[in-house]
Amino acid sequence: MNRLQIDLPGLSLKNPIMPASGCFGFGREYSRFYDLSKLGAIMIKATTEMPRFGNATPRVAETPAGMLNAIGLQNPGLQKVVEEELPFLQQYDVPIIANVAGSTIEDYVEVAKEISKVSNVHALELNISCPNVKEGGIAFGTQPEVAYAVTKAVKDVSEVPVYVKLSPNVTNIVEIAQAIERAGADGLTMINTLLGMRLDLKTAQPILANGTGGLSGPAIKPVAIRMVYEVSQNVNIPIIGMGGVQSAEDVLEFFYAGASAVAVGTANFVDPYICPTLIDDLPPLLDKLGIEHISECIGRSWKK
Amino acid sequence: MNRLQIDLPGLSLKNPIMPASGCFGFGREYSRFYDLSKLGAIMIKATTEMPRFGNATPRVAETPAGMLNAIGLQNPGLQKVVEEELPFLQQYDVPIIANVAGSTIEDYVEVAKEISKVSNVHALELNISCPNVKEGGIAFGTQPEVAYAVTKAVKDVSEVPVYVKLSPNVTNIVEIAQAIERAGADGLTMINTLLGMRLDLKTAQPILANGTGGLSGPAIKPVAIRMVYEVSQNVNIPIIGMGGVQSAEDVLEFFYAGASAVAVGTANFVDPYICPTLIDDLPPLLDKLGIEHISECIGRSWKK
Amino acid sequence: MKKAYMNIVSHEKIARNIYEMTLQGELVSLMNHPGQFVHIRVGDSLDPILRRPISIAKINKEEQTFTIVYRAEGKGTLLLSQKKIGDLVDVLGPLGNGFSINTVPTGEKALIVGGGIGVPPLLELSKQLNAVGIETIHVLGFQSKEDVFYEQQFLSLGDTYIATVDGSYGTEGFVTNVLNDNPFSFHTVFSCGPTVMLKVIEEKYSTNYPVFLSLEERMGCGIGACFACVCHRKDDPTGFTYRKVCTDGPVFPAGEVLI
Amino acid sequence: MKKAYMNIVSHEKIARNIYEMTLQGELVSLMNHPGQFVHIRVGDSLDPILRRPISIAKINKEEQTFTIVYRAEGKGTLLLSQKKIGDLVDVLGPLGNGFSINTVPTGEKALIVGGGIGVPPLLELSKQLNAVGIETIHVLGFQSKEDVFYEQQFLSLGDTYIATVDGSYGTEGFVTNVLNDNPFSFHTVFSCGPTVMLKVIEEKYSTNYPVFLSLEERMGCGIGACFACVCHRKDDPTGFTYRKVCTDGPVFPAGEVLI
Ligand SMILES: Cc1cc2nc3c(=O)[nH]c(=O)nc-3n(C[C@H](O)[C@H](O)[C@H](O)COP(=O)(O)OP(=O)(O)OC[C@H]3O[C@@H](n4cnc5c(N)ncnc54)[C@H](O)[C@@H]3O)c2cc1C
Ligand SMILES: Cc1cc2nc3c(=O)[nH]c(=O)nc-3n(C[C@H](O)[C@H](O)[C@H](O)COP(=O)(O)OP(=O)(O)OC[C@H]3O[C@@H](n4cnc5c(N)ncnc54)[C@H](O)[C@@H]3O)c2cc1C
Ligand SMILES: Cc1cc2nc3c(=O)[nH]c(=O)nc-3n(C[C@H](O)[C@H](O)[C@H](O)COP(=O)(O)O)c2cc1C
Ligand SMILES: Cc1cc2nc3c(=O)[nH]c(=O)nc-3n(C[C@H](O)[C@H](O)[C@H](O)COP(=O)(O)O)c2cc1C
Ligand code: FES
Ligand code: FES
Repeated sequence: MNRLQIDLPGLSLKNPIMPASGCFGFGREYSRFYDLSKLGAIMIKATTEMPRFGNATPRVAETPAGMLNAIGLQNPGLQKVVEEELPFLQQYDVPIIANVAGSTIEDYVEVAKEISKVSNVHALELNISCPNVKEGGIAFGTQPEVAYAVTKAVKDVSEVPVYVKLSPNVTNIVEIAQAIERAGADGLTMINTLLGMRLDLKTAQPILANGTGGLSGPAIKPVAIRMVYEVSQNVNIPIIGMGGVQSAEDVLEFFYAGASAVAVGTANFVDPYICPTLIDDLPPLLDKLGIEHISECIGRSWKK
Repeated sequence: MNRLQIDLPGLSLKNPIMPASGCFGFGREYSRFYDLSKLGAIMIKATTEMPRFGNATPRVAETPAGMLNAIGLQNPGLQKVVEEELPFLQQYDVPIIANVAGSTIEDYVEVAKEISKVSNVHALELNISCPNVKEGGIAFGTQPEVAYAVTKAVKDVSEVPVYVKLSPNVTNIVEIAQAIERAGADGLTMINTLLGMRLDLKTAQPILANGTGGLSGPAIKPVAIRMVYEVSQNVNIPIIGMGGVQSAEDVLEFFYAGASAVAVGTANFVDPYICPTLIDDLPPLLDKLGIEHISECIGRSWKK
Repeated sequence: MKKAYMNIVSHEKIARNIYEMTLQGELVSLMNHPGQFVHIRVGDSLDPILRRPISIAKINKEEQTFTIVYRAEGKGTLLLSQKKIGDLVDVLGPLGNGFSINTVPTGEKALIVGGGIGVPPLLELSKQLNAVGIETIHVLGFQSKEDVFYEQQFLSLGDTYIATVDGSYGTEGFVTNVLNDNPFSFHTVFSCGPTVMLKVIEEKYSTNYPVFLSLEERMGCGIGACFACVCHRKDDPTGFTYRKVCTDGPVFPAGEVLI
Repeated sequence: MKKAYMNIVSHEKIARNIYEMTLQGELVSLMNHPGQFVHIRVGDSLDPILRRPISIAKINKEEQTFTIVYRAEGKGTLLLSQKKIGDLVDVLGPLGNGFSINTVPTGEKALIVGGGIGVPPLLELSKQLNAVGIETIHVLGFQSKEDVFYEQQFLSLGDTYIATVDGSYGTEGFVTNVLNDNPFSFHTVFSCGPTVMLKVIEEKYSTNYPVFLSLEERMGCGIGACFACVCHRKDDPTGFTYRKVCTDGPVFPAGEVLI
């Protein structure tokens, strides 16, 4: 028995650890550090229909126990991702979750339709929560009706299960999660970054050229845990949790809250080996806690 | 000229530094460390009509660069605050901002009416953003109409200017701030804590007895700065900024974002002398940056 | 009560995961009562951010030193355990009320019951009691042989009984096993340790003896301002009266607060 | 490219706020090109969380050491400056492309222009150029006399001119003052320093000489995965083609990217 095996819609995960979208590019760079087949899955960088340059630099700033980013969905565009990036990843025995973004519902539909046809793409992650683009992104993720509409439109065309990535910058995340569930989503991924800002002491201007950016890293973990805890008790679709994970203990905390798998973002920048390290650290931690299979941890904080 | 002097509705502040509500009790404890007359003002612990015990313990948990609290508005009640706590503070030359809380609009009105009559209470701070109580609190601060109603009701009875404390747990903080401004508020204070949670590795249960708690400390500063930046450009009433302040540089960052004064919460627990230290550190920092008067810094990130 | 950077003059491991650290500085002149604690900042970084409450285990006025004993387990205490002699530590204290040694009439005996990391403050207590001529009996519980510390120091002050849960040293079981097996005679009971232990001590002795218990609670400020550490009064278990562990305690007479 | 804990074998202040640190470990076997950098974790804490990119200033294969020179100014570099000999440092590297010394034909001269904290990588560059018989001229700019470092080391490799903004040492003004006053002859230009300086160098020389510039950009991963450090290509200033400073750079031939 593989005590880390988790099965989710479209995804047979040999372990529940995967790099989060935007923090792992399309895998090439990290493949120089370790064998990507070790990973449970890979969430690739957001893909839009057309190539995008993203925002001006500086695009990152440091904050206490966290960082701000305003990359702005830079990516080579659908065609190049399908023709160059995904084929590169074929050599690894690892399911790909394609992060899909756009400025209009049509954009999402277009990308979803094409990218879901690629054989190693086992699921989509609809990015309706990017705080760093002027159009689309977060605007789709903060209103239940809009979130419903884009999810439904994508579900209609996708050849693989659809996960929707939630924004934490909302008053009532349960309401949005439920709308997305009603629209037919197969799962949720959460959380994307919190909107934040840093100003330079000397110039008084924002450090990020974009002004605001998305806050990630350990600083946001308590917010992520709270949201996974709330949402998991109010939907019947699985959740891939993320936000500040950097240790096997953090992984279990997300499981306890109600996640069925965990994505790792910022921690990849701190330690390029973090994902395989977490995978290796989990079994001894389960031993220490007397847990047979990691799936027993899902929702343990609220399950009777 | 006092280069730290700031004048706000009801408040003539000899400097813009004040302890945040709930992090300084009613001043007695810190008066053993330094002369409270040094402070710009004091925001006292939330006061409700009746005494409250608050939540079960544990009420605090630590998080990366921050902490969670779920005190639950414990306080001795209006009568005792008026008869025992505020008189104690009379001996100091410092304006008091009374933090007012309740479960119904009537509660707020009742407390506001009475407490605003006390001579050293120079302003009220309406706490419509406490995440740690079942009724009232945050529920008033997440919907523009409700925030409007409670603000208006309190404005009608208060003998001193009314500041309203905003919750960061909302999709659109500008909308709420504007509703509060329309209701006649004299100023805003922001931000209260972000809703968060921590789970225990061994038991899988929340560390806080209350389950969730409010996240404060440096971890939330980027979120606070972003919100002050957004709100200050869209209202015409002054803002007292807070969230993770722990250095004179942080104070200026809040000013640049648009605050006219700054409150210090969690940092009091780290260093009981933090407020006088910040007050002493500001003039040399202004010198270093070539700034004559701290008021020049207000909104410098966005003012032309 | 003050905040000061104090100098580490000794620091060693004295049992499994248990460290003893001695700090020097003027702050010691304010330290008087056994059972008081200090609130320690383990580093300058924002992570961890909160101070750690640790009891005063020994006070040496002449050398201006005091000693703490702590278990290195979580993030903060693990960082503390890495500090070296000569390093400075940010200490806020002394905090809390401490044990009152005057409650034991001259010529009477005191029973001192400690469990695990609750043992350290009882050493200074025992010393001060003995210094005013009060005999002390010590019953100390630990998990296992590797966890036992300060046995010799207590022995030099009075009869000392050790219990270990796994029986690898002393009596097998809990401090209650020792207490049930031995017909000690004493006037007052002082105890510090896990809450379950304190409850048992309270039940067992509080009807017939004065009993003083030192409680633990998660803290914010440590000085009475944040309301993190409150507990209900026993005579008002659901009301709004309260006691703060950090300032009204950590030591309470049995029956005062709900534990 | 690897991640390793390396041992500090020397660490000293060599100018105002400027520290030189030498680290030892196997990672050095991978270091070859001047202008490459390492990504350093200044501590184990989550604050600060990101690594700091710092250029390799000297490589010593025999002793398995390499040297960095950095300005202690912000949170991370100040923490780094507190490290002691014998401490371990978490180093990721070597990263980036580095300067290519093959671009200078044998017998030709290279002009090396550095500003402030851009000076360190140019030392290893100059060494490697001289090692293959290429003469180097060094023009180095600093704020003030107290900020000057490595003058002797560059002097031992070739003619070295210093400019200080306040005129307290060498030529008053910027490196351009030196460059305008002296009719140097050379084949290729290498430069590292503040962006304004790089722009001037590019404008002044890129039409007539091969020019290589080392850029700085705020980084996340340092290895090409996060898209934090991209810049536009000069031939597509508003399009979506790009170069990453961390992997395509930090060294670019003048004209390749928009600076
Ligand atoms: C009055 C008092 C006296 C104490 N005296 C001692 C002593 O002499 N020796 C000793 O080893 N321990 C003592 N403790 C317990 C000690 O404070 C905790 O073990 C310590 O704070 C844990 O910190 P950490 O960094 O290991 O754990 P972490 O898990 O990193 O702690 C996270 C947070 O929880 C708090 N916390 C965790 N456990 C406890 C606890 N049991 N009690 C209070 N807060 C806790 C921490 O202070 C911190 O804020 C005392 C506690 C109190 C209240
Ligand atoms: C390829 C490269 C090589 C470098 N080589 C050197 C060198 O040899 N010596 C040296 O002193 N400096 C060098 N720098 C600059 C150095 O990285 C920054 O000075 C340093 O990161 C600042 O960190 P801090 O802790 O002092 O500042 P903080 O203000 O704490 O930094 C906050 C964040 O901003 C980033 N940051 C701040 N300033 C810069 C900057 N100028 N460039 C990139 N990131 C920055 C930090 O890395 C960190 O993520 C180099 C930068 C790059 C990109
Ligand atoms: C540099 C950077 C780029 C990101 N890009 C994307 C993206 O393209 N699409 C997306 O859905 N999320 C993106 N994210 C958000 C992460 O996937 C993740 O949700 C967030 O960072 C929280 O996890 P962490 O705290 O582990 O980083 C990005 C985050 C970072 C730090
Ligand atoms: C222990 C604690 C108790 C608090 N109690 C109150 C309160 O009673 N009323 C209130 O408006 N805010 C309360 N707050 C919120 C603070 O006033 C402040 O808005 C918040 O902590 C952010 O500032 P900081 O990061 O500097 O702590 C409390 C915060 C803490 C940490
Ligand atoms: S810890 Fe703050 S009141 Fe006791
Ligand atoms: S720093 Fe991440 S791509 Fe260059």
